[in-house]
Amino acid sequence: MNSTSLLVFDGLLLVSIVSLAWAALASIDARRSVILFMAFGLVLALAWARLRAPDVALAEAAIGAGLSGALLLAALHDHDRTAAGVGSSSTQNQTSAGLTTVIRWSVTLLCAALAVGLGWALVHVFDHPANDALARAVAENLDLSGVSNPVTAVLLNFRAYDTLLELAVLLTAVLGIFALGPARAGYQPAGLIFDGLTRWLVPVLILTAAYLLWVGAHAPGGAFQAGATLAAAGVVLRLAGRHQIGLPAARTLHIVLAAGVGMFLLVGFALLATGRAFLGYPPAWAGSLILLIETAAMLAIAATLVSAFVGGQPESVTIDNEE
Amino acid sequence: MLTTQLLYALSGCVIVALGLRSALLHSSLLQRVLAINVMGSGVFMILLAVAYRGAEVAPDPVPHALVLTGIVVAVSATALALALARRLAAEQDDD
Amino acid sequence: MINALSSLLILAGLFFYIAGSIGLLRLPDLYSRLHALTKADNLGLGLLTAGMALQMPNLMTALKLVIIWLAILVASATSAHLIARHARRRESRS
Amino acid sequence: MTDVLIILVSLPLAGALLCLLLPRAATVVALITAVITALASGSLLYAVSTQGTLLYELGGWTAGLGIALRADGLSALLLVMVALVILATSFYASAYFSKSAARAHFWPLWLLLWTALNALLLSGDLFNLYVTLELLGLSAVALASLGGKIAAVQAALRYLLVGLLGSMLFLAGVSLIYAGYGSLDLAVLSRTVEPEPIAWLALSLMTAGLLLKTALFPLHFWLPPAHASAPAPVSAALSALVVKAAFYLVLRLWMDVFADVVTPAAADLLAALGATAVLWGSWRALRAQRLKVLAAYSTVAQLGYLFLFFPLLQALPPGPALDAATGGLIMLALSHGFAKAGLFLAIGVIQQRSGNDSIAELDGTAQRLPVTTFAIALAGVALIGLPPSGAFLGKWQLIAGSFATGQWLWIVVTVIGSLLAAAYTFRILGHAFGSQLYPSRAFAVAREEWPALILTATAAVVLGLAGASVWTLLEAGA
Repeated sequence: MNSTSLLVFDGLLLVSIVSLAWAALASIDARRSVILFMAFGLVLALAWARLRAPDVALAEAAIGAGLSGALLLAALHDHDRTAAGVGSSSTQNQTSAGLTTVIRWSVTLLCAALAVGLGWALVHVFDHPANDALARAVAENLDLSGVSNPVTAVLLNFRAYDTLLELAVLLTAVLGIFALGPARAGYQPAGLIFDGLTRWLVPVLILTAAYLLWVGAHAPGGAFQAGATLAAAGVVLRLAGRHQIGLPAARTLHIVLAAGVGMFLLVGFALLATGRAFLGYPPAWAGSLILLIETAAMLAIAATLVSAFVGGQPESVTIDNEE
Repeated sequence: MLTTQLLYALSGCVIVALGLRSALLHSSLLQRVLAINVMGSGVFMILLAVAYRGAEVAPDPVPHALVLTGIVVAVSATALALALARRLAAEQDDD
Repeated sequence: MINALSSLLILAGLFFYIAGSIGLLRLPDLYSRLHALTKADNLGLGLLTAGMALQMPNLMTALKLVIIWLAILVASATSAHLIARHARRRESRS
Repeated sequence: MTDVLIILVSLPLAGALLCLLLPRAATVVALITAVITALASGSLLYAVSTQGTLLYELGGWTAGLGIALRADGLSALLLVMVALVILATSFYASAYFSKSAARAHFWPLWLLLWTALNALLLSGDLFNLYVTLELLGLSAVALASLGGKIAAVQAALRYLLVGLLGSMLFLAGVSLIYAGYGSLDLAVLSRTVEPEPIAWLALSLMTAGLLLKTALFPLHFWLPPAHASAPAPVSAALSALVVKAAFYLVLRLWMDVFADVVTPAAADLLAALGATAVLWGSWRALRAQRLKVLAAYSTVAQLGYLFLFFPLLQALPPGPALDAATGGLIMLALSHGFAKAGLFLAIGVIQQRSGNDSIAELDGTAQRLPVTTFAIALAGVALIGLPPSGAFLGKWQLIAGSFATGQWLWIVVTVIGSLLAAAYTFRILGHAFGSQLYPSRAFAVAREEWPALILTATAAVVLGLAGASVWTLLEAGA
């Protein structure tokens, strides 16, 4: 692939990405912008693969396009049923037409100036060779990290603290959703053909999730991509009209939701007790500890994303506090 | 190699500007949630362009981990925003 | 020889993609557009996958491509069915 | 013993999980976690005062590769303030939520908010700060929407969107820094950052994002509705702690990491915005009809004071004058934290006892709720900056610093701001001491009223008298 044809490919890809982004944001009809946004996510996954980031491409396709799209489409589903709809949340202030065009132009100019500034600063940065200090440090310490895939090593070992807080962010989001009220009404049971697809697709998705989790140690994959695939299986079951979708009852659902952060803390405290640094896995045990944490994280991520799609506690289940 | 890295970084800047413009201008909630997600994708493109070291050389894994974390954080924020919107729509229906 | 065959297959696949897209733009009602899209794109994808499979380093990766094609085949057939059923129901109701 | 640094983050997180798994015992578990974490913060403060800045490398990796937690005098003091405010507010919340169904939802989110605050104050890594900012934003929004009414949900939604926009701008700045300098660790960056276009642009992006989260004057529109409609303990945490954590980040970036990138003009711009915030916030507080709206606008004003310090810190050469001014800034931040939290808790008591918090219907409150009215008065003392309070020492240093650097405008603004603060405080007290025709008997609910009293007393008296220790701690931690 000589460089010119590669350049043409990049040009086409980037033009389609930017135009998809523009179309998604500029279209008035909510349904159109959501569909265009999902297309934008998928083409973006292609761009990440082009930039030699397969882990990120998997996550972008599964979470960025797939699950975000499912959440947005579910929001549209409510939008059609409720009169108020997801339309304008802030009150329409009756500024005169002249003023809105002035605001519109000044914001556009501001953003254009930001783009030019960012571009100019980045051109300035790319003049001198890239600073590889961190990349070299990761490469040198890779064999100590217990996994051979550098991205998983950074996520689960060198910067494991980031991933711990990120799982806490997921937990906060789902607790916020539960606090907001009961779940959405379920979908009506699936017809013959969709039921056939579900009966075949869901086991394959679960198998793929397990494979992604296992392969994450030495090839692109890992807890996030596996969790998203498992969540996709839950979403398909939910769309097929099965209300319980394999989500356990309230108490065990909370345990699964808290599993990711919980396992991280257990390992961290255990290592602290044995005098090592928090999340400083002993090199001999690192691989298995990472797999243990990733399994719990996968389950937590899948349960969180499906609960977000369901929109609350599954109906048959409510928190049993005695009020 | 430099042109690929620069090409992706510059289009990342354009996407960030697009997202910011739409987030500031549009008042409908769905468009603002999409705008913030698009802006995030723009920043991720800049990060991955910075990590790119050419077709043969392995890229820098640290920005990849950052972008992975960013994607998961973005989807959890989107989920909470849509849940709030649903509750708001339900409340406005009752009265 | 392999390269010639796979580029031929890929070009044929592209042709069907373009046909499907033109069908989407030109055909009048939902059902015929659905028909054109599902058929043309799936065939196009089959040819594309076959062309790509020839380029793959080993049999396993080629098989993975074929699995991807089968999954998309089933998924697009089901979604086409669902869209058509939904449209049919809405027509009978209105 | 630097393990205390990670204990301060992982303990509230573990407490949040326990509260989630044991909904019926959530209150007891949360209070126990609160006490232990407060003790841990105290021991951290002691450790910093004896050993100076503490460093904890997570996972045992060197700071560049892994993430480092850092605690110097500034973050240790703010950590202790956060711990004490949350401890007192937790006792109040245990009474406030005892009857409502939201109890099982409140405690896990409350401890997650605390985790985010501690993680942000201790983190020494730029991308980790982005993740803590998101955790802080999401938990604050989830808590603010617990109010359940339309106003609460709508305000929480706008707060979330503004917060996400702020975090995205911050992330853009972080990516520029990584592109330019190839590192994310604050210590490494403070050595390698030079005044060049990439640094200016990254700093302005990050600052824009953080100013959105600190609600500095032009970007404060989301704060009053969000803080006024949230439940009382939540608005106490939002006003006293959450906006202050974002301010701490601006201070850390401007004065520590990007110290030589910051230009006097930029510092003056921040101070100008701060000055307008002081005047505009105090004026709107004076005209507010509801107590909570008054307290929310007072937060906008008080944060304005903190930004007035920037040109002073930038202009003063390193030496006793600079340390005095930094100490004044911290003292003002601490005293506002305690006073505002206490004020919101007192307002919560009034709202629960009399059904609403409109200022016009406050007559007789002094007779019915003497302890709460006394707490509001003490909070007023700290907000105005009268002598025994920590705010007095802070404003004194602000005025002294302005004299030293010859920047007169800030003195005028401080004086007018204090007068306006006095006006809106006495407006509340005037109504509260209005005599009611049939004075009902005074009744005191210890668990609800004492937390507010202790917090405002700390701000108004303890901080003022024990002020010197703050300065010694800052030098020790520097």
